[in-house]
Amino acid sequence: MTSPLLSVRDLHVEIETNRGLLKAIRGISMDVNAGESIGIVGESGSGKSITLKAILGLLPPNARVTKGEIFVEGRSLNGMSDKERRAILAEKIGIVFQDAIAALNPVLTVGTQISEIPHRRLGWSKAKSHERAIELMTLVGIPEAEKRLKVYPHQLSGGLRQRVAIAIALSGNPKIIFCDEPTTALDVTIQAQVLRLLEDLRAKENTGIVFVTHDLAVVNEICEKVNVMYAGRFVERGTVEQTFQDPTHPYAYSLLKSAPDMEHPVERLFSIQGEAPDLTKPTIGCPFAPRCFAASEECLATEPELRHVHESETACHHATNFLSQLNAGQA
Amino acid sequence: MKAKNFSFYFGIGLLSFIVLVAAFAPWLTHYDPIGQDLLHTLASPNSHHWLGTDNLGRDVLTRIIYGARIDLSIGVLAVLFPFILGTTLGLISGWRGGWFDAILMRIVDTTIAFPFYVLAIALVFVVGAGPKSIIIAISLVGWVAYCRIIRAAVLVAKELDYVHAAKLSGLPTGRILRRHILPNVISQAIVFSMSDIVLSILAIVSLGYLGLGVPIPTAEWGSMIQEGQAYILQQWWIPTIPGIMVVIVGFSLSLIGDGLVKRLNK
Amino acid sequence: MSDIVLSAHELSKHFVGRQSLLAKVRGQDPFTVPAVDGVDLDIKAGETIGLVGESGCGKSTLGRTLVGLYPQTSGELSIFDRQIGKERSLEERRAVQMIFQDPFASLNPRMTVGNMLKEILLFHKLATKEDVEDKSKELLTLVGLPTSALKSHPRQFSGGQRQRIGIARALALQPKILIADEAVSALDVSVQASIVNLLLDLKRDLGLTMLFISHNIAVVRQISDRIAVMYLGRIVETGPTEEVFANPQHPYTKLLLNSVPKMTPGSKLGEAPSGELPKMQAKFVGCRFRGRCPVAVDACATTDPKLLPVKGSNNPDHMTACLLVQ
Amino acid sequence: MNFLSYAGKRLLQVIPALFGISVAVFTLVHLIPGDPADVLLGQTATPARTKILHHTLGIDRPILVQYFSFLNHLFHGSLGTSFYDRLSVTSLIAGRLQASAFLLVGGILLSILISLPLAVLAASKEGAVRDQAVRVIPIIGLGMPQVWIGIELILLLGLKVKLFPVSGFGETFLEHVRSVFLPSLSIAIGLSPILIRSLRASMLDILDADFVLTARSKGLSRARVTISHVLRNAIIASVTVLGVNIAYLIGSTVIVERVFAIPGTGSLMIDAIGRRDYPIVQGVTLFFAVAVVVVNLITDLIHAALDPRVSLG
Repeated sequence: MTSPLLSVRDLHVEIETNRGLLKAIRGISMDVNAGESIGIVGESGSGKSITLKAILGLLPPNARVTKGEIFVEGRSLNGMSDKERRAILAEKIGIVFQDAIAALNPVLTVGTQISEIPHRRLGWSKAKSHERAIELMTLVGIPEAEKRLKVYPHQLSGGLRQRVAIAIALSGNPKIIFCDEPTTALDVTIQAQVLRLLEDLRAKENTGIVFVTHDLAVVNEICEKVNVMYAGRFVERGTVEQTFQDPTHPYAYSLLKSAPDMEHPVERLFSIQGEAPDLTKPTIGCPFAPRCFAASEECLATEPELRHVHESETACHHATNFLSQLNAGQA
Repeated sequence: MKAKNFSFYFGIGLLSFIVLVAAFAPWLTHYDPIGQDLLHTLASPNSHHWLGTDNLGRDVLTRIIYGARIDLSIGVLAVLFPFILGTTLGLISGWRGGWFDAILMRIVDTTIAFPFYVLAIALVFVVGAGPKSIIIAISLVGWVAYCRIIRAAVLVAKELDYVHAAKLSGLPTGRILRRHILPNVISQAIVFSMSDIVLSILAIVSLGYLGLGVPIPTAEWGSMIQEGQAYILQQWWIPTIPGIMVVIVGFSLSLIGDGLVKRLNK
Repeated sequence: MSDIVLSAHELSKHFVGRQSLLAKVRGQDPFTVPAVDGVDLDIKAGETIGLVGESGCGKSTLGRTLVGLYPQTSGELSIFDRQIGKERSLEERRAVQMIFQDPFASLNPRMTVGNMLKEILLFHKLATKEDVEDKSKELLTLVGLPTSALKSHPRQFSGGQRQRIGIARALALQPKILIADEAVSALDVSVQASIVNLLLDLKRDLGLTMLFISHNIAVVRQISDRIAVMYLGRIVETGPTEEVFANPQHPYTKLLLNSVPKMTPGSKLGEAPSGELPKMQAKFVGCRFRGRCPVAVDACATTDPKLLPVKGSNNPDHMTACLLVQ
Repeated sequence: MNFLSYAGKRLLQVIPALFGISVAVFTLVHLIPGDPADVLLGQTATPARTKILHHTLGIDRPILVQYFSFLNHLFHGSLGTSFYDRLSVTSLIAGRLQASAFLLVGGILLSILISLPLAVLAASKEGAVRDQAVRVIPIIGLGMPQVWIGIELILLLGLKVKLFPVSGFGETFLEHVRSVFLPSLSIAIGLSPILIRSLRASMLDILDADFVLTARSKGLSRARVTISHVLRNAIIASVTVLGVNIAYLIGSTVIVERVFAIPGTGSLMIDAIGRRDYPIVQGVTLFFAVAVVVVNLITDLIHAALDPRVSLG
């Protein structure tokens, strides 16, 4: 089994805030292979988008990776110089942010920004880079690409800007694209177009996708695997079919039941009481315990580690198939 | 955060110390600020005169203390009127818009076009020197800054949903302005007023230097710098110390201003 | 008294672009944006209508015109068949209240929750000095907040709690109809669910009439009895929720509904819709959806379809603005 | 072509401001208590002579007529004649322009040289020691009177160390530059606290922006990210900040010209004030205001040229 394209081992990230030291990520491990589509789902404050930035070394000045190791095709990045590390990561991984108008340089034309990697990093000539830019713009479905090279980001619609951002992410022909809530700011019909684009890229170019979002329906339609994140950790990991059909972690289960489903409206939505824990304070036991319907003494004492339950991995002392139990009238 | 509070209270402490010293001047120094002693002119600091004497034998320390009275009082007074006028006009023009706002903005644009000192000098020249006319001159120019800050803040605030909610609950405009808009915009004017006091003192000092300030021989930091300039080589401290006093006052007011930003926008 | 709480007939709200002095002098008519362009809507007592549409379709402008934040450009608005003009009496103001989207901008940061409620209760004489405290506590309990919240400032509450305070404020005036403008869009899934449940409880307990505006179609289906789909300033389809979701008639409604990602396991992306979100133009000729409509015919280019009952549908309420289906 | 139309449009918008300035300056001088004739004639004033002088000075005509003749003169480039040496105010100002221009340019250059690097240094790592250190400068610097800075510079760099001349303007270009250095430095020290504070804020916005993250994610070197992404946005921000503070900068030249005895337009005005020579005061005040409006217009146009978001339509 060749080593995975990207693997992250026990990643820890801390952020200095005026409320104290925030333990944003408390041990994340995951593997990503080319062509795979993995979803990272969680609510605000779960640390999902910090994870992407931490892996790529794009953390803000007040945040630091305090523990953990990243391997690219089996080679560890620890101990490498910052320059070397950036080069390797940039070759393999592209990134798309939520708000394209902020993620594109307002004073540079779209063409310049798309051809920047080919021209600046791969050393192609200006003409060849522009050639590549047009190719990429057509690939991501921007009509009349030729004419739009000289356009500035603020002159494009939300949907087109996001396509430009994807073109940029693709310009270094990476194996994987990190997407940090790329369609959250878009309208439903435009979101569908961008999701379809990402799906086609995976099919045609075998470009893997790591998709961070709070929208469970989007993960359901575009991802094969899903990691449900809570308070800086993965609490449940597995295939989308398995996790959506039969979640084994109380939080994953509650989340799935509180999200309204367009096709099956229910009498009453399940709502989780209380709020996410304040990660500037140390967590004792399972962070979800105070809000969990299945919590017990043990949960308050020790924080459960991820372990195999049926086909997925879950971090819960009482992990079981809540849904099937419910249907069987036991839970 | 400890550090943030410390600097705020340090600023308040420093300023109140200076204000107290100025207020209790007669008890602190028995010298007369304008009493000349031609026998001991330009004396260097000694046990009698801790900061020496100037070219007319007057005690420098005493003049610094009495100077604080003039500069601080004018500085604060010169900020009061613009604060009130500017805030009111800014509030109305930000809320009402229309012709009132258009006219006011033309006036503001014209006033801003004049460099502050040039307009202040011209106004003092027109109204005549002395503390009263300085306050008038600075006020005639100073209100513009407050008007722009408050107007900009009101334009933002009136689009916020809690103002919409107030409108929807049928509250009269006066009450909405008083209880919903003003409390949320006034903080920016208060913070600015801290640095505005410093700017006013700087204006007084500059006007004093140009001979348009507080008439001689009253003890005032600006005229002390101007008179002291001639003796800069030997008695360098005579023009330097009044300047340092202004810097200290400026320093304390900036600390208070920064501290207020944290408190008011919490 | 008819059971129609709020009704709009041919309602329009056009925004007039700022015009330079020069253009005014030359007599050019300013660039107008017909955000809401002739809308008919009747909301019956106790009913919740979901208003859906993409950004720029005018749903929020319609909501703000109904509530009275924007004066209408043309058309009639009436509450219980009494027409209301541009200036509304206190009585009329109280009748229509709004809940807002951004929990952090909808509460006055400088006022405690208690003072906020007391101010409007006393102003509208819905409470006296003596019982205003109790009335305020009642409102908080009604929306599921501890009565201790009276003394705190908005910054001490989470997003979900602030929305509850916003709902309490709206209910304080005992409105006939509540307009929720993207009231849960800024909240996390779990908190969103609790607010949706609260609104459903209020509907059941108080017989609350509500217009629920949102771009989130799954939430709208969860909460509404009837749906109205808006596109470029017009309602293109309306009808009972189950009916419209079961068999959408207007091409845009179909496009919208199958663009929404589904939760059911195994469901994969449908065919991607084509075309960009169109920009609002001053005037439209023919049907406004023609540009993106997969089934447009020549007639669509000339006639501007009205909202009419769907041909052959058993439910007279199910109406759509498309030639092919009327 | 459309940049020119944008410039044209902006020029048109400046006219109301200039008109407002002319009204303000005109009313300013006419508010002066007392009668200029008394000042001019002094003891020799007699009703008859005063009447004649009023007529020659034209101040016996109704106020509106005086204003339009003032405007009329203005269009013909004349700002009236000085009471004392009967020279046209315009020529007097023109004679002093060179010194003021040197001072202004020197002040701007040194302000940027001091403020920009410090602002970038502070913004590079928010909250770090170097950020705290740089932020102390405005807290202390805001309180420094322009006059005092000038005098201390004379003491430290002029007399004690004799590096630079402490007064006058010199003859040759080189002498001009040397003699203008200390005054420009004192303007720069006076202005830098304000510039540092706003430049630092703009730098922080740029460095925190997502597009810098996108650039870094492209695997570009730090230098490349700075040059092709941060720099241009930073320049646009600096031009805006400078534009806003231009009026303050031009104002401070008046004081500095006095402290360093530089024959500029500012000291022309101060001397005129001493002699209560109204036309000069009026003329110089008008000149300064117009200068501010023009410089603001220039910074606006530079900003429009650099920033594609400014619609040139």
